[in-house]
Amino acid sequence: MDFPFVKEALSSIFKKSSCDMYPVRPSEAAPNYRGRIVFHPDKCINCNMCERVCSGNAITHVSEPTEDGERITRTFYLGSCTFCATCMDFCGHGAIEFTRDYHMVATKEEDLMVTGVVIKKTPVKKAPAAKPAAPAAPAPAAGAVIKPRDDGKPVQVPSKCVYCTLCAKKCPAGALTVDRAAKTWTLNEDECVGCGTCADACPKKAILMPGDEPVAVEAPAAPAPAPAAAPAAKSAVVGREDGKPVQDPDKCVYCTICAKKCPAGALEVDRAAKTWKLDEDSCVACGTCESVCPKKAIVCGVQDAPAAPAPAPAPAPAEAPKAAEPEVIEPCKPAEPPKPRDDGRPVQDPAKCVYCTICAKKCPAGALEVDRAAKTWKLDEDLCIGCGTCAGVCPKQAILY
Amino acid sequence: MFKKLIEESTAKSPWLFHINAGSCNGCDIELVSVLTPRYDAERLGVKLSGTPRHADIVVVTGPVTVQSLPRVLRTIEQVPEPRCIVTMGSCPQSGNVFRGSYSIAGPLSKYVHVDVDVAGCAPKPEAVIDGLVKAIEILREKRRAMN
Amino acid sequence: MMNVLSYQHYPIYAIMLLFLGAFLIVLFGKNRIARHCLALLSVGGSLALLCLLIPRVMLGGEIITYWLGNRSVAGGFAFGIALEVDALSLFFGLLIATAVFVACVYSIKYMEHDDNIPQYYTLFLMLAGGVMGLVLSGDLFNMFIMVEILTFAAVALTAFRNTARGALEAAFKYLVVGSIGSTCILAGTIMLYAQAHTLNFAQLSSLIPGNFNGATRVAFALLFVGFSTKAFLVPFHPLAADAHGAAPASISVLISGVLTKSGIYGIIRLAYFLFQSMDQATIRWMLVIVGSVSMFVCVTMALAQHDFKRLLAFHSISQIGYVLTAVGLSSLLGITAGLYHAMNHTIFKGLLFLAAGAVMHETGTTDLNRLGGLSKRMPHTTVLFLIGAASISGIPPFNGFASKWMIYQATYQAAVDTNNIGYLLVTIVALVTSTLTLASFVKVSQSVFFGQLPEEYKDVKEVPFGMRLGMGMFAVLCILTGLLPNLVTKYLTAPAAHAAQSAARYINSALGGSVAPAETALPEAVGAWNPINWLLLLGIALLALTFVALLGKYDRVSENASGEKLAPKYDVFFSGEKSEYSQVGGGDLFWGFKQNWRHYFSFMHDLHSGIVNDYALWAVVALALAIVFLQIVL
Amino acid sequence: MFSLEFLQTALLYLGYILIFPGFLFCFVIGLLLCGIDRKAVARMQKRVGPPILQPFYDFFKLCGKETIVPAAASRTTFMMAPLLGLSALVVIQLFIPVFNFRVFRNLPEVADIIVILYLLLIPAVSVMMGGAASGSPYAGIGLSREMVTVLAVELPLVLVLLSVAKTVGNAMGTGLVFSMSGIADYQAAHGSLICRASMIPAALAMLLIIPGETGNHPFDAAEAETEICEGLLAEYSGAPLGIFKLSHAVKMLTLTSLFVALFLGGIGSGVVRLIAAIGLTGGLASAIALLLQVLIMVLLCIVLTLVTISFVHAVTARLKIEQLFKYYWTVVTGLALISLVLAWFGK
Repeated sequence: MDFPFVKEALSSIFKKSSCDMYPVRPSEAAPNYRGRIVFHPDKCINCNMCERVCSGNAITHVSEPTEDGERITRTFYLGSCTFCATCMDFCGHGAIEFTRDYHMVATKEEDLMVTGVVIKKTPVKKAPAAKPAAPAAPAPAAGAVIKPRDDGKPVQVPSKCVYCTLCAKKCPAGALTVDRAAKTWTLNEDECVGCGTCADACPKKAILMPGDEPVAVEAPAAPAPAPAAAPAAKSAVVGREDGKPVQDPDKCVYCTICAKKCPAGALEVDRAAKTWKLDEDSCVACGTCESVCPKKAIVCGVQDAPAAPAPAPAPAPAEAPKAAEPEVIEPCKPAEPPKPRDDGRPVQDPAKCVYCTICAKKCPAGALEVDRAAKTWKLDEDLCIGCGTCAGVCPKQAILY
Repeated sequence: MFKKLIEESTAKSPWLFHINAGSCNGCDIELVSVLTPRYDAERLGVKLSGTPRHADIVVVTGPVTVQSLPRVLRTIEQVPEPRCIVTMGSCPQSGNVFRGSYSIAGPLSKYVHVDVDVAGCAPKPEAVIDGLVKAIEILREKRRAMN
Repeated sequence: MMNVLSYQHYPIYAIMLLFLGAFLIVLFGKNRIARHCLALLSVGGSLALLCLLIPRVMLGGEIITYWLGNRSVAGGFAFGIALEVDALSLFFGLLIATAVFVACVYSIKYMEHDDNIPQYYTLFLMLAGGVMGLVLSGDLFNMFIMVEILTFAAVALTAFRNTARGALEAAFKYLVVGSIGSTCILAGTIMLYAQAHTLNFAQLSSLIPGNFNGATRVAFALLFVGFSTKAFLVPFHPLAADAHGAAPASISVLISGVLTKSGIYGIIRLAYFLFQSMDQATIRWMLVIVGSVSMFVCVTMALAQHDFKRLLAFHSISQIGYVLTAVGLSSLLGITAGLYHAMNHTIFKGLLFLAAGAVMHETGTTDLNRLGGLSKRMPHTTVLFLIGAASISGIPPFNGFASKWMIYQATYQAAVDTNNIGYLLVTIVALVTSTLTLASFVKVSQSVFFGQLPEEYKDVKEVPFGMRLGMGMFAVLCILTGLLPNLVTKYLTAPAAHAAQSAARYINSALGGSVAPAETALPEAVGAWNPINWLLLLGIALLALTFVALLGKYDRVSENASGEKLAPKYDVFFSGEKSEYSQVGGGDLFWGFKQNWRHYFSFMHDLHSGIVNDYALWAVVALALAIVFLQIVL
Repeated sequence: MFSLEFLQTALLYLGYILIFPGFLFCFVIGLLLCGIDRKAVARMQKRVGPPILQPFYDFFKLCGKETIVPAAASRTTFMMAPLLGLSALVVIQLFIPVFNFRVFRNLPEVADIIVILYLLLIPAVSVMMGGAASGSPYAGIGLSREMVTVLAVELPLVLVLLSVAKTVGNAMGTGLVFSMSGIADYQAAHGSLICRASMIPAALAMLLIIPGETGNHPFDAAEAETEICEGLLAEYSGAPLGIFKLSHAVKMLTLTSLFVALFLGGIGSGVVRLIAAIGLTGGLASAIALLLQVLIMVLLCIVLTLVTISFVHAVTARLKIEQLFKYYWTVVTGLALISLVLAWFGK
């Protein structure tokens, strides 16, 4: 028999115990420990990004209108927090802070709530004045100067704008509508929260926020190169038959955003080495890379050159940016949007679906079968557990759930 | 005097019973580490018991899955009075990242009165000790109320 | 001429009452009341008559010699048929009468639902009369006759419930091996008669010792094997298991408590009187070894059983092993202890068999794997069983402990006195066997009375009062004989032990010599055991503790009030699951022990084939061994 | 009958039962031993450990808890079993002499070592019956293991006791001595038994028996709390559980003091001689002697607890039940057997 601990046990009697004596002697958490959340309402711009990225739904807000604006109470429920700090990472203004305080013991649920009140003032006087200014903006007199507004809302500089729609995509409040074809840039004054995300996102610095330098309007001909530039840019690369992306090395700045957003992880971009690689096997040809690329350096699918003028006569509906997809163009199908089923199982919207197969790949029950070539989308009713994963992963929101 | 003695003793000898209601095991590991030499909760009289009948404090970890719910409730019911229920980690308090899943029945407070919540994912052993100290206070109050 | 009511007639009356009852029941047994009255009258009368003899025989040391037809000794030769009652005979007689009486009380309710009840009582009384005749007889051939009567009555009773599985098979096995035993006794008797030309026991005892020749040695071997068969000693133990398993419980009481005693009685008479060979170390060793082997082998066999009654049957032989071991020591303390244990065995094993019968009566099975949790439905039976279990396991202060304690003292004393380390081994085996017995009965309590109640026995009821009365009698005796070992030793066992050691008085009493006054010295044990004082201490301690426990109102006992709908709080903890039926018990409870002894157990399992040919072969081999052994050593 | 003398004796014995070797003494010293054990184990594991008085807190706490009687349990057995077990232990404590102090000095002795051997079964049987009566399947498994543990420990314990009886008997010339008083008297006159070479293996075996008999680590397969939910005690709560815990603590005291009485009995007379040497006489001297003897015995019990229970606990892991059985029936029995053979042939 072997007793390996005899010496250990005997010598331990005469040694100091290795106990931290915690409640008696206070103990500090390690550096970078993520403990109790501190919320700085003064820094918060109420963009709700934190709420959207929170995996545990721990962040909520309640807004109540006041006389001069809104009173937004933002609550962090520590009892639902995973302390992953994603919200902190996403908060552009450092309004969320993780401290090293780990004493999160409560007898009531309220003790675990971290709240802060953000008061957003509606610019009462200037708002009516700004309204007429907005429609005026698209047609400024030559030589006029476009100045940033003083109510904190963005202003477009048409001479710089390429109508890439990125600002509209990034806008957390959905206050921007940009039509690439019609070259319109519309701001919904009521929705806009004045967060400045659009200005940050704009690759052309075509949006002015308070504090920015005013920009002189160039010659009226300035917008003209834009349509010309677009076909020229498109001609640089030719889209592939199979719908997978192709890089335009001239435009690409190797920002890696396409690689980050690729749901299939099929892209590998090295900023330093200036390389852009596509893993053909992983790619599901969903077109996400194309849509996220701030430089429009990616082309997915065959570009339908004659299609470009097609939407021009009338302002396109909301799906206009997707007009590049060949499927949408087929007008023979009546636009009958499918309705979600009430048994909790998913329904495909053939109008939106690109048959990228990602839903089938992610389905935990293996209930979906998608054939890219045949353009079929089949659901096995028996296998389906109604979890909604397919709807969540669909890059085109083509599944109703 | 006897009452006082029992009350004091109740505060000095809390025995734990640990229920894993679908936990990812993170909290379970932290709970066990509370008994290791470094934290040594036995200083407070804490002992891990094998059956709810011996327990004073019930520690629940995990988001209370649909499968585990009746078991958790039955086990808590079998703990003799005075007893104290501690939820450990975010899961039993809200469901955490599993909230809204078809297989989660939590949070626990929907079904029983929870005395102490220890937040964290997983909480630090020190936080667990804090929670136990709090639970001991509550236990003492409950014992006093029984007199 | 003697008065008809004089005490000298009592022994023959005691025997005749039983036989008379047997025949009268055949005539009048159709009527239920008449049947029961007759049965109780005959066994009660027999018991009363023997009790009346206690003052004279036990205390006065008198030996009653009764010549049938008044044909007594003529010319130094005993021609007539004699009954000779010394303290030893009376001791066994009392034992038998008591057991038969209680079994009879129990039978009234127990056998209610059987067919052919008059026949049952007839056989029952025949069996009782046979054993009674055997122990009171002073004539070797009469002993054989009685052996035949009791063997055939026992065989018939074993097969009484012939619809039960295995009853006929058990009876057949018993018939075959029992006949071998009876034949051995007959052959031994004949050989002795050929040598000594007499059948009177006293006369044989005066002629044979010292005149050994080949024939007498063979006779010794034959008689020893014959009586061993009656006592079911190893290697005849498998029979007992089968017989007990099949027979009604009241008959098991008789087979275990009475019939085996007749075997022990026969062996004592054989070794102490007929051959007076106990001064030889080898003969002592023979008895001790056979006893110890029976003791140990049967207790391990019992551990492997999963049938309540078979388990009890093996324990029965194990306890008989104790008796034989103690008797084989040939010291006063040893014989006293052995007889004391024989008495206790009758009492507690009777109680246990009756409890098994009660379980059988209510549930219809004795399979440990199927029973459980009966204590909630049969609380009285449970308490009575626990008393019996504590007694047989030797838990103080019950009677099993008192006699076992004396046996340990006796064996250890023998080891020291003879300076033979072998006796020490016997002490150790005895102590370990006792613990194994405890283990076995813990198993039974868990498997039958505690644990969880199976669904099918939810509606079981307590047994009728008549059956509880029978068990209660035994239980009271268990406690009394456990608490008063000094009185029991003084009035019952010590006189019997002295009688066993004084063959000369026995011979002289029959053949008309001068009878020396009986010895009255009590055996001296080295240790100390004072159950009354101990119980007093325990009682005070228990009372004090209960008082302290109830002192504060802190003892908040909460129970399930409604009882019908099970609140989860009062459910058994089942790791959080809804508690369901999961009885831990049955045959393989102590696998931690069995695991280490697995080779032994598998060997035993292979050995006990259940084929009667094998058992008959064992009997022949045992006989051959005994003959060879005795030829060499005697 | 109710003379003054009788009353005096009765009161004296009540005092014995309730105070000195009885309840109060058992309660205090037993729980103290338990507390010291827990503290020592903690220290050996480099922990701080609970306060020494922790078992007292545990006991009083349990007294104040609700006692739940499961619906499947047999109530009377369930509630009476702990009381019976503890009472039996207290009574055993009366039979174990504290050096020269003996409860039954002037009265016929009530029990000898064989009786003590059997009385030690009663607590085990009571906890088994209590557990069985609770109707829990965990208790069923616990019962199986507890019984096998008892079986395992019984054989070496028998051998140890027999070898002591034989050694003392040889020396006294009476062949054998079973009486506890006899053994104590012999040691008071001739020095402790452990000084004899033949008794050393037996003493060692006894040391190994102590943790097995008390059911302490690593021989606690019957109560494995992580494995079978405390086994026999699975359904016990409140005061009955407290009494079982107390019984466990008292059992430590009983076995360690039994060891002291069997093997170290000679120390008591040394104390008496020491006091005589100082020159004290009379009632005061005997009082001081008694006090000192009790103190020394308690100290020895503590040391024995540390060595046999705490140390063994700290350095071993729990044995499986069949390993436990094998260990006791080979190693420990072997040691005891050596002693018995030496005692037999040693003269």
